[in-house]
Amino acid sequence: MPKLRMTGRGLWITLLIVPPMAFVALFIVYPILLAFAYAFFDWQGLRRGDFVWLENFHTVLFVEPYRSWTLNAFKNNVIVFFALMVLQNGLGFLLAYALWREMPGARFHRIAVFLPVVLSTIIVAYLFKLFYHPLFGVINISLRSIGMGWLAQPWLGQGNTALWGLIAAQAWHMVGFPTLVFLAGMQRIPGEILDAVRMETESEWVKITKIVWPLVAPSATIVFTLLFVGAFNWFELPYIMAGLDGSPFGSTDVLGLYFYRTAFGNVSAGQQDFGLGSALAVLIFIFIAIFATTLTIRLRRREIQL
Amino acid sequence: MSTASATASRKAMTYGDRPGMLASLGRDGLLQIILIANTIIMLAPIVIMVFSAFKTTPQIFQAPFSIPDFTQVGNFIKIWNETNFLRYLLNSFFVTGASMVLILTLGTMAAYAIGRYAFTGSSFILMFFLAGLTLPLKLAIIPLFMLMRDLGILNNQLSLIFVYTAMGLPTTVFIMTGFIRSLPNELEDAARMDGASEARIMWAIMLPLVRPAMVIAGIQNVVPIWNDFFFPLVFIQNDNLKTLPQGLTTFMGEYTTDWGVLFSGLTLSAAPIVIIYIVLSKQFIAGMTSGAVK
Amino acid sequence: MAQLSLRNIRKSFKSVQVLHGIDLDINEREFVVFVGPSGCGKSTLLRLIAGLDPITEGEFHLNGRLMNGVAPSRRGIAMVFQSYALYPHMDVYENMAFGARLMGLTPQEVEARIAEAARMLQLTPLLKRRPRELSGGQRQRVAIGRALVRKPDLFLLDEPLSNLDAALRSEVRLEIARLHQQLGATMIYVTHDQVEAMTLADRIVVMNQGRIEQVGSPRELYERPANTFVATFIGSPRMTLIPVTHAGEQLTLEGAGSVAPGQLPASPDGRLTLGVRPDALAITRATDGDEGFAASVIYTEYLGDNAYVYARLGDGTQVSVRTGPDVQFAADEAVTVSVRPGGAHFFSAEDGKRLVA
Amino acid sequence: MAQLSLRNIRKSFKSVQVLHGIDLDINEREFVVFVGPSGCGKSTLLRLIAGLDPITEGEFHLNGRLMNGVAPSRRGIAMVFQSYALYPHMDVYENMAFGARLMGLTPQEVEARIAEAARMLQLTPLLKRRPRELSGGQRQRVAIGRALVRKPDLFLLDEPLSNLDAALRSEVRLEIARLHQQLGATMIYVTHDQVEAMTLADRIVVMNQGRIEQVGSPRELYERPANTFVATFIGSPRMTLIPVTHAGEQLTLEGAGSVAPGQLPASPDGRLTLGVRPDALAITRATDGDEGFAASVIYTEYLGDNAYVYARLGDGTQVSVRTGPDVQFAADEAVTVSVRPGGAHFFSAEDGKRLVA
Amino acid sequence: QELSFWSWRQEDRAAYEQFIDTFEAANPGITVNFQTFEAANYNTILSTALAGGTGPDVMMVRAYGGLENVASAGYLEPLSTETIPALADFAAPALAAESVRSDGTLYAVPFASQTQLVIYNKAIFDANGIEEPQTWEELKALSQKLKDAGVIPFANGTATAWQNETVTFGLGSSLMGKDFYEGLMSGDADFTDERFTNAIGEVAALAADYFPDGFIGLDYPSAQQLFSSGMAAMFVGGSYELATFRSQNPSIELGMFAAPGATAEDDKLVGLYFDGGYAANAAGANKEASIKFLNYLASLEFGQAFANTLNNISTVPGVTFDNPLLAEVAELNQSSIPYLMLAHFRYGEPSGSVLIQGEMQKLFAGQTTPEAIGEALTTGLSAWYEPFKN
Ligand SMILES: Nc1ncnc2c1ncn2[C@@H]1O[C@H](COP(=O)(O)OP(=O)(O)OP(=O)(O)O)[C@@H](O)[C@H]1O
Ligand SMILES: Nc1ncnc2c1ncn2[C@@H]1O[C@H](COP(=O)(O)OP(=O)(O)OP(=O)(O)O)[C@@H](O)[C@H]1O
Ligand SMILES: [Mg+2]
Ligand SMILES: [Mg+2]
Repeated sequence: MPKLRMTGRGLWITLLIVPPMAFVALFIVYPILLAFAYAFFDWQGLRRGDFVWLENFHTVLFVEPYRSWTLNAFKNNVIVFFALMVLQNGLGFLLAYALWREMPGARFHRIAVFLPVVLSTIIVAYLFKLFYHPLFGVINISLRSIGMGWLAQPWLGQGNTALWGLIAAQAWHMVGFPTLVFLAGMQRIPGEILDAVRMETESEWVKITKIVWPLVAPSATIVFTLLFVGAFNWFELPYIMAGLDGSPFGSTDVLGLYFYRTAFGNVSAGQQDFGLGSALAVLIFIFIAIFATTLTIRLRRREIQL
Repeated sequence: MSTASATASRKAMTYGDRPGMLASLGRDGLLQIILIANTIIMLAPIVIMVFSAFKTTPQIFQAPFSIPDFTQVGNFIKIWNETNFLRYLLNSFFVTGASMVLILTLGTMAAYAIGRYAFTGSSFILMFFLAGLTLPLKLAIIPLFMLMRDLGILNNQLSLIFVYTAMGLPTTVFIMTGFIRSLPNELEDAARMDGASEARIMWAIMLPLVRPAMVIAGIQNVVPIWNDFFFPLVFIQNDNLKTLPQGLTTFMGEYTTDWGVLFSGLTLSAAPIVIIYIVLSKQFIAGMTSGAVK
Repeated sequence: MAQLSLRNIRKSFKSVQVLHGIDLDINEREFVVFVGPSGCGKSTLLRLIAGLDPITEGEFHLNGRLMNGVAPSRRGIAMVFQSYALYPHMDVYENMAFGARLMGLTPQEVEARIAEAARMLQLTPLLKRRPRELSGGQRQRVAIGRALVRKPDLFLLDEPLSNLDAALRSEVRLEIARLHQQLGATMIYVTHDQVEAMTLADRIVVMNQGRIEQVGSPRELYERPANTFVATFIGSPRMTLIPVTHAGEQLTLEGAGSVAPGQLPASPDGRLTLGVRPDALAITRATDGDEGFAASVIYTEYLGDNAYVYARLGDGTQVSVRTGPDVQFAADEAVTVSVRPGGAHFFSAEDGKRLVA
Repeated sequence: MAQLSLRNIRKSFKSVQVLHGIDLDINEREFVVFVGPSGCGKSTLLRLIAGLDPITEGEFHLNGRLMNGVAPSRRGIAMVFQSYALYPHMDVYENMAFGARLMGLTPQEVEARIAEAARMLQLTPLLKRRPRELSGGQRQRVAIGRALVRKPDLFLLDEPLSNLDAALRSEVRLEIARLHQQLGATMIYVTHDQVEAMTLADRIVVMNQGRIEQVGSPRELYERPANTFVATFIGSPRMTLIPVTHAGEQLTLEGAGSVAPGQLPASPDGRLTLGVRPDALAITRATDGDEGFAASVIYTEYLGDNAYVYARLGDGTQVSVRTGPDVQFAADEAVTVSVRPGGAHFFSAEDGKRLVA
Repeated sequence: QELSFWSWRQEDRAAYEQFIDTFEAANPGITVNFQTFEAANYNTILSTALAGGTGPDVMMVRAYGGLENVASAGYLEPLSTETIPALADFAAPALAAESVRSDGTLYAVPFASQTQLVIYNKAIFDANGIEEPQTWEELKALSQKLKDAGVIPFANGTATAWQNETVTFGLGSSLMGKDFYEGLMSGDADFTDERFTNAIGEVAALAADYFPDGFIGLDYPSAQQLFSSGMAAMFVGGSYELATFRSQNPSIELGMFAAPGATAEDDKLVGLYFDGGYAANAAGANKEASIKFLNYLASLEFGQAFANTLNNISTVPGVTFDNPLLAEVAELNQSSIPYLMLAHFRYGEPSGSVLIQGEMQKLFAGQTTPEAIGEALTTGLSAWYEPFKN
């Protein structure tokens, strides 16, 4: 490979690449590396103690109660990821498909589907909290009014419904994004290919699964990767809706909350421990980085086959 | 170029436009129902939020769906009187705007270099940005804080702009690299024959063509930046420099139990971006979906 | 094996009418080519036949069954698209198998049909490749193969060769002709290219602005074009049209002399349009008193086996004349252009309709 | 107004060598056409000349100045791309103005040049349209216009017509020829299409696999092809090559009889390749004792002004024979194919080089 | 000199501005810049600023374990009666709450105590002819009566985690009894003790019957709303709620009682704790002025103003409570045990608060038993609480 010449093309590429890299290096990588270093020290509250090698990692992974907290949060993240995959991306795909057909009113629907995306998480969180309100919530009121009061639940208070409540809110909030990305992908499919399929089948199902879906692979890459990273970094919505503790009893706890709570403490926990918090963050990062990279590479390969 | 998109959308239109067969009606009907249901689900919460902003808290609890008396603007007046709303709004515009300009500029620069030129280390650089996508920056708040202190931009909106820019770059580079890669080489060659410098090729020829990608990347970033209140909370203490979500969360902290005020605060903080979205929705969605341009 | 009848077919997109009443019958095993200038409605008509777009008005029967409203996949029709429209994510085998499987064939049958099609089209070694790994001609063959395995009664081909380079084009053209003979299926073929139309068609349908101008065998169209549109559209270089006045046996062109091409049709006001193809013209260096039109040479196109001389008549009309390959004229040289006996076509000066002598 | 000299130009992409030493001189005002099969390196060579890719080895002089390493925009060259490469976000005017402005012309001058080019190419009414609102032929003209306004010494055109339909193609071809005459600039034109090559070129460069096979005027190439590659590449339908043995005056084809086409070249082992173009063959219904090769008709292609009969010789070689439009042979009919005097080309059976009688 | 002063009490901003004006008037040359932060993020912000060396001169800090985080890293200025003489008269538990356990160093001037008890709506009690209950049975009976009358007996919800702790100890302290507390402290008892498990069992049973439908999904602000709007009769909460309810519904008439024990003879105990304190930055540039300001914050003048304006129980000795409600709280405080988890079990992970909150949520949802909770608390705390380690 030729060396990067500092003239002409080389200079120009350098000029393009250096400022953005500098930003990321200075404001993300450098502080994060410092913070990661915390993971190797023992902390007494805010005071940094001795260098303890991997002890913090050992603690969060293998010592109770941290071990079960870590597992619980991770398990919840996995649930969130797969649930959103179906609810957010799956629904997004379906909606994109419906919008793509340009039926009457499509323009209006298109604006509507994307509207929640521009709302802030705070708004969404508060709204859905109100919806899930056991007494005055829209959901329970509606259920009661159609005579299905026995279905009314304290949605956010039960271990088996709280996380799903949050997931639903998240899916509502963000479904517009995959929808439009998929829609953009679908509109790139050449009309003749669609005609070709129609010559061979009427089945909508075949068209979607065998043709449309494979052909929107580039959109899927963007959507999947961002969802993966987003799901494992999930913080804001559960934080506002369920609090830092992952209430009730950890059933909405996710890695983002857990690491934040561990590092910075919360009102009830009292203790804050940067060492453990950073160890968790490092582990989360490594996990996401490895999987996101693998995922992206695999998805990109799928694209390239087109 | 965009004839492709025109054809595609024309085909898409004729695609559904088949004669009155029962089956086809049923299927399109189903899709139409899904769309309408979805739209209701999408809009209802927003409508309820706006309605609630005009109600008192007991009214909200007793009749969450009812149409309020829109002249009852007490909640808004309270917010208006007790906060620096306009100032927060301007600050938010400034911070978000400046960050977006930087993100799109720098992000496009990096994506352009990675996507358009083959050079040693380009895939490493892409990985570098991808890694940035996955880092939990909240953890680094203390080093970041010290960094800002050393740069002398604590209590200065630059600190926010810089952090947001750095946070937005990875996604932007990720989304745009693929798009930029798919642009035809011949255009670049043509411009080169025309005597355009590399910079001008990028600026005058290639960038106008990646606008859809910029829209997608922009959306992906503008919303979290507009709504963020974590970093301002840490970096900004001067009330005159606060952003809207920060200012309002501080304010709403005092009204946790007054849902009416809360909702009017939420409505107010959502209003600017929602209005901008609706006004620009045509370009916005067109920009997004004309990703069809090949 | 398919017999089509189109009755007064009209098609509108929104308020724009694109087809203005098409009547056409196509027989079994016939190879019919639609030609016409861009935008005249060829593809639209083909898509109506395929069922991809709904017919606005009129009736389309296939083998006696009314087809309006029948789904494309149920018409027993296969279509080859201009851009081939291969599924980019499937290999050649899968591309061909896709439609066959959807017909409900057993896997063995699918396999057998693909093997047969692949052999016929020499695709066997390529079965595992993806479309992007194929050359244009190979893609074209895959597109045909995909249609073949469905064993349709009727093949529709929309400018299937227009994306190929010239060398490939004539090769694939031969292949299509051979295929038609082997399969004996009815084929409808859309093209811009007269060579394709002439060499492939049993009958050619010439369309213009949503109407059929003439239907006939290549020879009919070439030798007896129904009007000036068909006359100039078929044949390359195109027929020269010369507005002449008509006195006795003589046809006179203002300022360029006159010719007497034999028996003339009646024309009420003495005006007619004379049409002559390049091979029906002769060109000689101008000498005084020649019978023929005076012209000056523009330039000569050498094509190896013959050459075309382009010349301008006195009134500015440009004529093209076929000559032997060794004929050489200088630019601006004065020449005389004469019409070979039997080579003249006559059209009404008003509506361009053919006049019979 | 540009004079080019290429000396032993080689080009490699990574480890693959694509051009293997090209030597070529092009004179001022010349219209040179590069032809050759797909992938032979035509575009690559054009891009080296344009400066879009660096030359791996060898020297390229333009008007006596060494050009290796000079930026494309400083070579005084304009290029028209196969896909036109119009800037989709600019209107026609802007597309043309872009390069002109970059040359540092004053706004008035830019305006004047565009006005002139638009007039010449009949683009004046289209100046405010965007590329996607133009038809293929119009886009083509804009691409040329964009090159024109820069008033280059040298025009490079890479398959400029390959995206056009047949009707437009011949029209635009004429326009390009006219333009070359008007401008007097040197032009290098890449194409697959022999008709374009034959009709446009002052000289044709036939390339194959990164090497030049022959350089010469259309007539030279057609009449005296240097080898079998050039012989079959130029002319359509292609020249038939028949492997024959040689005894005295007679050329014999195993199992198909023999012909005596006149004076024969020396061939050491009595084997040579006989090449005959369709127009140099005559075909007659077979009667015993005919001089000529026995063949059976495959089929006949009617083209209006003449027809081509395709027939198979005894050894399976397929020949094409030009006949008048009215000749009709049934498929499988036995015929005799004979060579017209002076119509035979001879090539070495070993290396395919032309043998002179 | 300009002092910066940080607080998480956003709702008290106006009052503090007033106190500061008083201070500034008395101390010309010193200005105090009061800043408030969202309570939930206060920890993060304060830690970050202190670690970054740009912390405020004076700040509100949490008590107990929360204090230790900050103090043990050396960010806070140690205080003593020499620098702040008024501290000498403060109650010992108040000072202990603001000291580091290991060496007893005091770091902050305590500002308020909070009491966990039952607040009720007098009008509703009167309308239904109900008196403050003397026994647990009476409490259940009156709840039933309210329920029959169509009033929600208790407004509380437990979806917000920390409310579980409040409910548990606000209702259960008397059931647990002082003996249990002392046994726990001396190491003779742990949470598997029947006195504890029975108490939480009773609390859960009461909640199941008399808290709102779906209370496990009801968050804190909604619960407050239920009570202040008069839809519910009682609210288990802290004395800090009094001000809130009054501001939400100025016409509401409040009463309060300590939740009763099993029999009328049992002590009626409230849970008492100290909220937090005012501390000075050890690295502050204006330490002298900060100390001056702390002295003001420890003064009777401030304490009185604090009690009067903010309706909170100031820890400054000698403060009198004009507000009858506050006076009543002060009265009830005479018979109290410390708010257990906060005062003693927030010094390590997992903290007692986190455990009890999660476990009580499970209990309310019917997913665990009181005995299992006792077990879970004891083993959970044994991770760091020495007396349980065996
Ligand atoms: N979906 C549509 N909506 C509106 N107009 C249409 C549509 N499809 C085709 N047209 C118009 O109908 C006319 C005929 O189009 P068609 O595609 O059939 O032409 P064509 O003969 O196939 O031309 P070409 O040779 O360029 O393919 C054109 O004027 C075209 O603009
Ligand atoms: N950037 C490149 N990297 C590697 N190989 C290349 C590159 N560009 C061209 N080639 C190879 O060089 C050879 C010549 O390509 P070139 O494009 O010059 O062919 P061409 O004669 O223009 O063909 P066509 O008629 O199909 O345009 C081909 O084999 C091609 O695969
Ligand atoms: Mg068409
Ligand atoms: Mg090429």
